Amino acid sequence: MSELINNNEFGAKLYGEDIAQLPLDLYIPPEALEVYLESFEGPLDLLLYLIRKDNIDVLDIPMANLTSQYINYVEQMKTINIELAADYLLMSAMLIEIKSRLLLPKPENPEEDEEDPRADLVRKLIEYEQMKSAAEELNEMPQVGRDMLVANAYFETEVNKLPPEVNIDDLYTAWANVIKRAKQFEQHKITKSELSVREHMTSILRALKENNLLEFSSLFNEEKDPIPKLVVCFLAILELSKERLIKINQQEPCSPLYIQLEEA
Amino acid sequence: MAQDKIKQIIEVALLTNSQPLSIDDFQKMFDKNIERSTIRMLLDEIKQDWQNKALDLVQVAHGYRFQSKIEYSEFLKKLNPDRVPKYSRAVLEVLAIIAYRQPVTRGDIEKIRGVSLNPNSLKQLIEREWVDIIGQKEVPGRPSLYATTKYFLDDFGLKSLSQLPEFKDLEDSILSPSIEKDQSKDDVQEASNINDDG
Amino acid sequence: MAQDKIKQIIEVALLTNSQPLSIDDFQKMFDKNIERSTIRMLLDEIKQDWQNKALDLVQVAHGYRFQSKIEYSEFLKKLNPDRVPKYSRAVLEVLAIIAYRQPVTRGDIEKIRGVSLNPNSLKQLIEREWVDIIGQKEVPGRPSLYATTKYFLDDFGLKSLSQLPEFKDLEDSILSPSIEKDQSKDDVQEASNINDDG
Repeated sequence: MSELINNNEFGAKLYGEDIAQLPLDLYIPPEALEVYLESFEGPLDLLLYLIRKDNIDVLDIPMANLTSQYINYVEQMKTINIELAADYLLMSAMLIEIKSRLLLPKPENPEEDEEDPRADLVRKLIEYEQMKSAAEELNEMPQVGRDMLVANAYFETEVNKLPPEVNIDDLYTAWANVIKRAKQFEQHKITKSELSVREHMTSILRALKENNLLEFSSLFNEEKDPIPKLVVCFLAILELSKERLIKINQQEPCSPLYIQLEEA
Repeated sequence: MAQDKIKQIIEVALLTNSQPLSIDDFQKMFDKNIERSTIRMLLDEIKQDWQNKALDLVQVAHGYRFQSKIEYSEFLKKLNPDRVPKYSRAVLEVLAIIAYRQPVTRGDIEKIRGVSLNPNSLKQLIEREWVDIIGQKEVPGRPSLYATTKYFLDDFGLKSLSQLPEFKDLEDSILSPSIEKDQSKDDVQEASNINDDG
Repeated sequence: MAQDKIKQIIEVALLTNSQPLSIDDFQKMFDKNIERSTIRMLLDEIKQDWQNKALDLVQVAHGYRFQSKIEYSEFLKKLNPDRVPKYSRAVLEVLAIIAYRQPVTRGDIEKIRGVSLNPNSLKQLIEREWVDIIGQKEVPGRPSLYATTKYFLDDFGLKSLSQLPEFKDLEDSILSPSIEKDQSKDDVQEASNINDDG
């Protein structure tokens, strides 16, 4: 079963051990700390853990205590993984701000909860905690594909099943979706010219699959092919060799060039 | 047509279709010559007939379907061990936020989790067809709005979002037992109202 | 395990898989603790049990499967009168990636999509003869290289891959759908000249 199902109330594990079992002020070796922090989903998760570990009432957080514990963790983290630390640093700033505001003289009327600088943090913690437990509950719900399969007996017809129809627009849309999502990662520049090179790459590989060795010049038909096509074919050969898919050989200077598939 | 025959046709349709079938679908099979109430009654009978067998007839968002009882999952999994999807905590948290707070933007998700979002989490959910982009929020940058799909409901055996498990009482979760219950309820209410400033 | 239970597990596996299951598959489900002869006997029993029902247990080249009796097909067909099956979005995206980025390995596809690839997607495209393996990449693991076939071009009415809709106006269309179409023509012309590094 998944990690989430057997997880403890904090949802965090270190080397398969419950994190809650770590002694309070245990020195955590740096490599372990990274694993430790990676087992948290973020600063709110860590904060929740600290609150729960000390059995703190979230509506009455002792800010000084919590802030110093939290900052202590973040300090250690900074030395290991600054990227991971960014979100956590933001949280430290927020904790310090709350703490400093608490030190200011309190309003006359203690009934006014809105004035408590902790209120916003508490709301965030509560909301995150809700989502965290909702995620656990979702994971425990039976799911199609994991816990059950859907009846799917074969449907016999007299006619052969038609294969799915796809047209060029479907393909275009699918590609658009891929690009749209991939854009979040990196740019995939596909130009028309690259496509024709790729087409040639494929056809050269196909030809090599049939004949282990091809003469370089046999790939070019200078009489029939227009110059752009010859250029594209040449680029395809270069690209194939760059991607280490083919080898270009020559026995001796001025003898014919041969290309063959790269071998292990 | 004899009711027995109608019943058997409905049963075989359910057994051969992995997509859930609606009452409309069944009516189509009989050129609308069978009342919806008759179909419902026969579906109830089929459900009864299968009670002690290996499949359950269940109703989900898109209609009715047969599914294997959970007790068989350990065996069925072995047929296709690498087909069984498993999601990380991060992905499940994102799913929970989308399910309970939809429609949400990426920024909303990041705000609730307090940490920046790995785009891969969203991708996995979109890939599974559990989550979809349903539009853009008309704020600067026009961020995409994410929501759960009907397939999500189907796969979790739900008829509608209202069947999602309710949030646990805060008393069980974050508040220490010394706080009164009534107060915590108010806070839940309050908490869920405040989160929507983009 | 009681034989009744084994039989029920075999039955539920058959009911939930439209692909035929072999004796090997059944053995896998029970970690090879059940004799092939026992499985064969139970399959016979299941066949008997269903004799007067709507499904037949049949043996085909790759194993056993349940299929609806032919007399039901007139009704089943009405469920989707023009029962044109559809490829999932995942399959279409894999096809698009192979078309635009060929030759690619499975790893390349996964990298572009950011999620792991269900082997079934590739299988469907290979069975359709739109995609085939044209070699192995000489890196550790020697992954297969996939490319589109001539049938793919035929079925899509293309003379060559360069007739695929171009990425440039594709990107424009994502940004603003109102872009003019004529522009793409110029680009084709330009394209066959020189390749820039992607």
